Amino acid sequence: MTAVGVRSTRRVSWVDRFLTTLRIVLIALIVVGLLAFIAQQIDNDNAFARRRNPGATGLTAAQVKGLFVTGVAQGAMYGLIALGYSMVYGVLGFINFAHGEVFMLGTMSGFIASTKLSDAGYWESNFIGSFLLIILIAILVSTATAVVMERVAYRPLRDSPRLIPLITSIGVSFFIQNAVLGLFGPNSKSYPQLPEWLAKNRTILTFDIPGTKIMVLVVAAVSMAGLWWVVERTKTGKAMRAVAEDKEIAALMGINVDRTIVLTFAIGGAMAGIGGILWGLSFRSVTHLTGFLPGIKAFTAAVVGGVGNLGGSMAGGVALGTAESLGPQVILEPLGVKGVSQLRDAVAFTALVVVLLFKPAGLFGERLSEDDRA
Amino acid sequence: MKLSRRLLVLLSILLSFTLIAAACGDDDGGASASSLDDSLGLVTVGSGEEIQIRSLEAITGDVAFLGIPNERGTVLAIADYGPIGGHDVNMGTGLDDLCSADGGQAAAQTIVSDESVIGVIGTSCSGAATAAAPLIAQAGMVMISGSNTSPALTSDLQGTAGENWVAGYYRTAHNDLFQGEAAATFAYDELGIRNAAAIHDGDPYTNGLASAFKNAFEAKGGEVSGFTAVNKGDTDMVPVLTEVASGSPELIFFPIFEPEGDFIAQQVGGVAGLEGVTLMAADGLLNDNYLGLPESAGMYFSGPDVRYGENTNESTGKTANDFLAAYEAAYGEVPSAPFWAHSYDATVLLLDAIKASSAEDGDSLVISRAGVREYLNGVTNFSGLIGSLSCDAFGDCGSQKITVIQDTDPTDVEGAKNNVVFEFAP
Amino acid sequence: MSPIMHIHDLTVSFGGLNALSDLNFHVDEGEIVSVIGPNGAGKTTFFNLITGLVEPNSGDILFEGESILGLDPYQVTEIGIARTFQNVRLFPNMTVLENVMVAQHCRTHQHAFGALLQTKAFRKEEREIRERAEEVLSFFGTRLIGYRLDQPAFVLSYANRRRLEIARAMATQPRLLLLDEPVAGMNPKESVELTNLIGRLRSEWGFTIVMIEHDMGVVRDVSDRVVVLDHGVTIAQGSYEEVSNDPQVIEAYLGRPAQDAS
Amino acid sequence: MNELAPPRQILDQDWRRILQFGSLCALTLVFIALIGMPVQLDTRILIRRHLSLGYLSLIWIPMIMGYLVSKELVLEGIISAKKGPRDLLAGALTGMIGGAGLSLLAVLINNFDLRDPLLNWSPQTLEQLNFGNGIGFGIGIWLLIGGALGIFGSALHVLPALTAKAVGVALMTVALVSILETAITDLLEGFRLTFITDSLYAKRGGLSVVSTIVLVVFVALVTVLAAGQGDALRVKYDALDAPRRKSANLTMSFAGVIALLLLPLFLGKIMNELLANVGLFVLLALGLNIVVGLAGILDLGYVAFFAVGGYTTAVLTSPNSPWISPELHFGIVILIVIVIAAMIGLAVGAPVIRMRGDYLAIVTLGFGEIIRLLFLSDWLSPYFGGAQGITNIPPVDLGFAEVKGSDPRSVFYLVLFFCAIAIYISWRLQGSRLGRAWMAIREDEKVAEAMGINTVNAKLMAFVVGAILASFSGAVFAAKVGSIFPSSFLILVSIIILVVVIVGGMGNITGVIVGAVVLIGVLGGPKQPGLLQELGTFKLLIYGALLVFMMLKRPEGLVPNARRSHELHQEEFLQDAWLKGIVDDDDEEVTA
Repeated sequence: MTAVGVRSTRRVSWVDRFLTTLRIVLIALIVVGLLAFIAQQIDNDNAFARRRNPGATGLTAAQVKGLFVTGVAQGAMYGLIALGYSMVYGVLGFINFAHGEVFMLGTMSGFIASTKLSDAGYWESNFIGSFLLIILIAILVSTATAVVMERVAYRPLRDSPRLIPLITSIGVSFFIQNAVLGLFGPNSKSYPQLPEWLAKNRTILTFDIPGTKIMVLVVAAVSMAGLWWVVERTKTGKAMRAVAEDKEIAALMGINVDRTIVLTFAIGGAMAGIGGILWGLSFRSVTHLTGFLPGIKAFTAAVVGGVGNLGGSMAGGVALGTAESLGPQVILEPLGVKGVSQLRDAVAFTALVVVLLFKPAGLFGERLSEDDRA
Repeated sequence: MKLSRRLLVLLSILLSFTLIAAACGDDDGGASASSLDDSLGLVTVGSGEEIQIRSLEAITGDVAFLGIPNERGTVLAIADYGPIGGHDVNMGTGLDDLCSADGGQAAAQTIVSDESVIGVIGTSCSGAATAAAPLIAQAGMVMISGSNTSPALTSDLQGTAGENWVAGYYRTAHNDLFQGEAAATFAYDELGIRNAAAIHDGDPYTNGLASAFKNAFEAKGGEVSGFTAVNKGDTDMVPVLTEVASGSPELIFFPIFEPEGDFIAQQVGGVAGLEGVTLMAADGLLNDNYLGLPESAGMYFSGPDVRYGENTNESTGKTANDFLAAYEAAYGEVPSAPFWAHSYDATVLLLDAIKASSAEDGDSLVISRAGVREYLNGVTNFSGLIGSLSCDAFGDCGSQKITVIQDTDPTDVEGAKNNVVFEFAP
Repeated sequence: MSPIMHIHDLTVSFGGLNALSDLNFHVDEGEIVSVIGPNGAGKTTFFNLITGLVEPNSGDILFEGESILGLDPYQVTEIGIARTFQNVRLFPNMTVLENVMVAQHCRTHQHAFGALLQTKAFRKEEREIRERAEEVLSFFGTRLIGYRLDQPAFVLSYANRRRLEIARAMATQPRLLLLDEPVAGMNPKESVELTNLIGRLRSEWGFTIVMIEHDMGVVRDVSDRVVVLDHGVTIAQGSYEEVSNDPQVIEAYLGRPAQDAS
Repeated sequence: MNELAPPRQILDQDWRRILQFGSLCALTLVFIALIGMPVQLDTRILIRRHLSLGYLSLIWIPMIMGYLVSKELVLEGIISAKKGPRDLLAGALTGMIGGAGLSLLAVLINNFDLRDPLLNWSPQTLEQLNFGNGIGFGIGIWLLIGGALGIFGSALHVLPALTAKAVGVALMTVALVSILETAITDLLEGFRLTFITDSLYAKRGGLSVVSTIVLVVFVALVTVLAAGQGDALRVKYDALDAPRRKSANLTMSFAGVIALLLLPLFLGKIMNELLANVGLFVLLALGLNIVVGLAGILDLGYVAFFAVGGYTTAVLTSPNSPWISPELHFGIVILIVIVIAAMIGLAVGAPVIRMRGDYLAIVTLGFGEIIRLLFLSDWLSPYFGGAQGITNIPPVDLGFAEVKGSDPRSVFYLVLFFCAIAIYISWRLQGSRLGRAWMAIREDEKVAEAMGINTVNAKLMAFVVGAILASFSGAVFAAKVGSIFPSSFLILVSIIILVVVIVGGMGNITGVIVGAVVLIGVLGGPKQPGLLQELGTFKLLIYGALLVFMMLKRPEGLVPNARRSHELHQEEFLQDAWLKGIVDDDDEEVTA
């Protein structure tokens, strides 16, 4: 149960004091970093900014915009993966650690399909058709993987203590990763070239955006809308929400809980598949490790946005993507940190800690049943 | 009976010749068993036994693309070299250095626990060598690496030993400082660049090379406006490129590997402030896949002179082209990194050293560990696949010749490899 | 007798619904008070408020004259309030003995170092914890001792789990004991027995007891005073007889007469 | 056991089941072939000229499937049929379907080229499948092998129990003796018993055919002759009263300790190195066991403390440390390491400790990465050396001896010392007030708090104790390797330690040790080769599969903690207990 009223006289322990200090320190760092950044933007030789970072050079507006756009696009892909985490967490109450591998298999199958299409010359002659085809294939592969995973590894564990399926999913993740390594080898595999009309930069609202990123944003938005429609407007969606709220009652209401859970995995898988293709086309490269870090980041995004909250997960993805893209250079560099790009993942995870320190239920609030919150 | 007397004379003459020849042969092979230097111990290879050497390369994981061709280079070199004093050379199962200090140490323990091992070819990674070399050296063995480049393992090229240098460690790969200087010289003198940036990926190798470049470039009077790193596994390079873009460099030197190197080349066009920047990478990206990448057009690559072509190893008589043919026949693919040639030469140097410092004793062969080191210390102008090799006092035996190539046409990978725009060999 | 606990104007709401509104309540030292009321009347919320699991919107809870609002649940236990749960919540995989031993956590002090060095003080305290646990358990006759001591709690029968829960609460050495439906699910014979035990908890152990109970027989037999809650409001209090004849109470339990409903 | 009905008719088969198991068998075989196990593991010879690890990776599947397909649940009160030819047929068919999978694969590889995406769609794989004898042979032989192995698997049900046991034990022994070749050779050399090694193993590795046969016969005979002895011993042990049992336990552990102390003296460098690595992981696993097994906190960033221990030691002892290099003695350093690890444990623990389990997992994972990235970063490289790490960490000078990497025996003793401390700490804390609090928190955190436990403090304490044990491991690791690089502290390490704890048995000291010995010793650690170092990257695949398998089939681990296994199998346990009459369903007074 959550506290409703004002905490009146809660006695503070040293842990509370430490956390308060931590909150203040983190906020202070962010504020000082931002101020220094603004100062150095206004005047490159600003005394305040110089003191923080003697080597400050500042960024041009175009560069800041570029960082923002790339962060949003990266974040949209995190968001697509995060949806799967969020949905499964909402329904079963555990982190499906292997969801990142579902995404990776989407990227990998897209790679195989696209190189075959490219070999056949179809990729160049009919890109739109090829694009739809590889998305379809990726969705199929990812969905199938997610469903099989649920059936084999998670269903038998549905009533176990909650850390058990989480640990299992770590095992599944390792297994899939290394099976792909064995099957396809360690080398990074390159997607074929994108057509020039798609890849070239376009200017929208003074933002100079690479075509691939526009594609990412558009496809992510469309998928998100589709998902929203399924969850909010269809019977399946209602069933999913009911199962998320209370499995037993949902079963009493005549909802087929098993089927609904499988569907949840399937839809999450499909989203990861779409994300996988977008990833593949944006970066034109895939290895067996492609899913690992994005998977963890996507779960981070889901937590940042509020687990179980689909809009929140997407927003959390975008927030995280932007934070890790802008954060190093807008906050860390003005503070005088060297080689900030190396600390990008550290910034992402710190962002997670910051969010949870201030809003334990994520930026937009969790939507979980009472049980899952325990 | 006349005839038989003649025969007898002939036979005795022949016999005396043989004896003389045998005596000379002994001298050729080094010394008689009793005159070998046994300060580090002697190894006796018994009748019918094999001479033991080992290969220690990163054959699994991220760096397998480097380690596997290295190991195969050693395998093929042993096959080409043939037996020494009637004893076959055995490499055992190729060991894995896991590209890490702990992996290198564990493998080194395995190696040194077999006292019949004379020397080790490897490691692939400098980090592994840091932990492995002391063990190997302490056991009196030698270690010759085809791809370690860290200055800490040998010297700063000014006569000061590196902090991890141990006697008994050699390498045929070039020293990072050397390549750093070559790249800096090319950028500063040939391209006229005054403001450069360097990006590494947190690997000791790329970090070391990028630092070497930075120091050399600054020593020449240039400015390194950005020195930063990506993480392995990163895909979105816009932030890191923006970071270096804020210093408006004319050239970016990124001696990293695939796939991060691909991402930098692909995404550099979309970053404001980097229009028209020159890209330069190093041997980590000097492979067919990367050279074939459309975005690598116009890029420069520093690295060992990979125009091995008709270079001939003087001891086996094989050329690099022979090697490549044999490699493809045996493994069905082309090598994924250029250091196989360094490994091949390293192996041959080791086998030459064994041959020179051993003596036959009946059916067995006695090898002097100290002699092996002594031989290696004295290697000068040895002609190998990678060019001419000479060992300095700290084990740097590489050809110390760095070339810079330009990839003008990604559809012609071989042409790119031969399009040398700069040679650096003091 | 002075009140050991005093509650003023306690209000708490969940999502706009008042679970309790302006509740006033007191318990005197050594009293046994029963809280009754239909399902959803806010009884368990009331316990949750006292034990710090839920924060009130307004009002105050004084225990021995001091406010205990804002204390963490463990601090509430520390100052001497212990509870049982309506849906028995034991530590199922710990043994019977351990369940009771662990409840003495806040009454004992030995830290890790004592355990590591096996100091005299540590061993003495361990012995005391064990003895005390056995003492508490033997309060329930032979049911929870002997071979049962080392059985995991989940093999116990339902009635024994209830007993163990009470034992666990007793082991925290409280002054005030909150029992949430202690006889629920027991057969008549067992409830009679437990009713006697509740009496003895006061007479022998000196606990003040607040009890939520549905079984009117038990309520009648042990309570000094009965408080009736309905929809978060106290609708009656007094002796069992007074309360059981109160028309408002009857209405709350039996529903309003039909004509009012329209 | 109830009466068995006579065997069923030979054709009275559950065809669906056969098809299911058969196709599962085929799929697994094809999968294994395609990830390249047979080819890559072919270099490791198990039985000279006849069996390599590569082929072993294939042939165990039909055997297991044959065993499983004819295994039926024996239920109380339901009459089961006696096993007979029918079951052999089922096994044979299952195996043959599996073999057919490989045959099909061979034909496909022969006729189509899918090498582009599939790395192992290669002539080498085909050659391996054909035994170098052309495609026709390959097709036929796998049907045969599959069928034969399937029959063999199902025959284990048909044979009399003792025979089946003897065969099973003999096979396991052969597998073990061949897989543990390095260890056994090394050990026997230490005891100057090289003549056994010489007769057992062929010259270039692997058992010889003769020795295999002798071994099988010998072991089978011993099993048959010794049958029942083990059980008798067990019964005898169970019959002991508490104090005698305690003294028996004490004697056994004492003997174990003495053996452990003497063993390294007889071992060579390879085995001592292996033991030292295993020891480092035992230490790590014991620490994580307190955090995960006792307090139930899933910490996925555990490697951070390993790194902290290592880096603290490196900075304080190495003359090459870029920042301060006081070159302190290891003994002093260890004290500082404890303080720093505890402080970092608290600092990392405090923000995460109130989060619920899975959030905590992801946040600790994040912390683990943050700490590694900080050690790696150029930013902090003036302090920690960045990518170049810190080298030249000196050996530990104990006055009478030096502990250094080149002498793994000394490292092993040092690790053993720390392991002993860790075991003592785990053991004592488990039975203390703090340990009970941890268990209560693991069981039900809210109730634990309501019972007067300051859960935040107790959980932080678990975090800190775990951190300190990991930092010990880190300190020894640094001194052992002599240099330290950020690449030794990947997320992978955390996860492998977790697998070790889980496979061994959460919450159980013996289990954790067994887990580390089996996994790290045989398969190898993240950067440490095990006895099967040929496995290479398949190691991680096996780790993953093992983790899933254990969670599904045996969540309590190899050496279960009685309690934990009850928790995980509560229902089954209660059913059993009910049958045995030990469950408490009396509502009556037990005694008057």
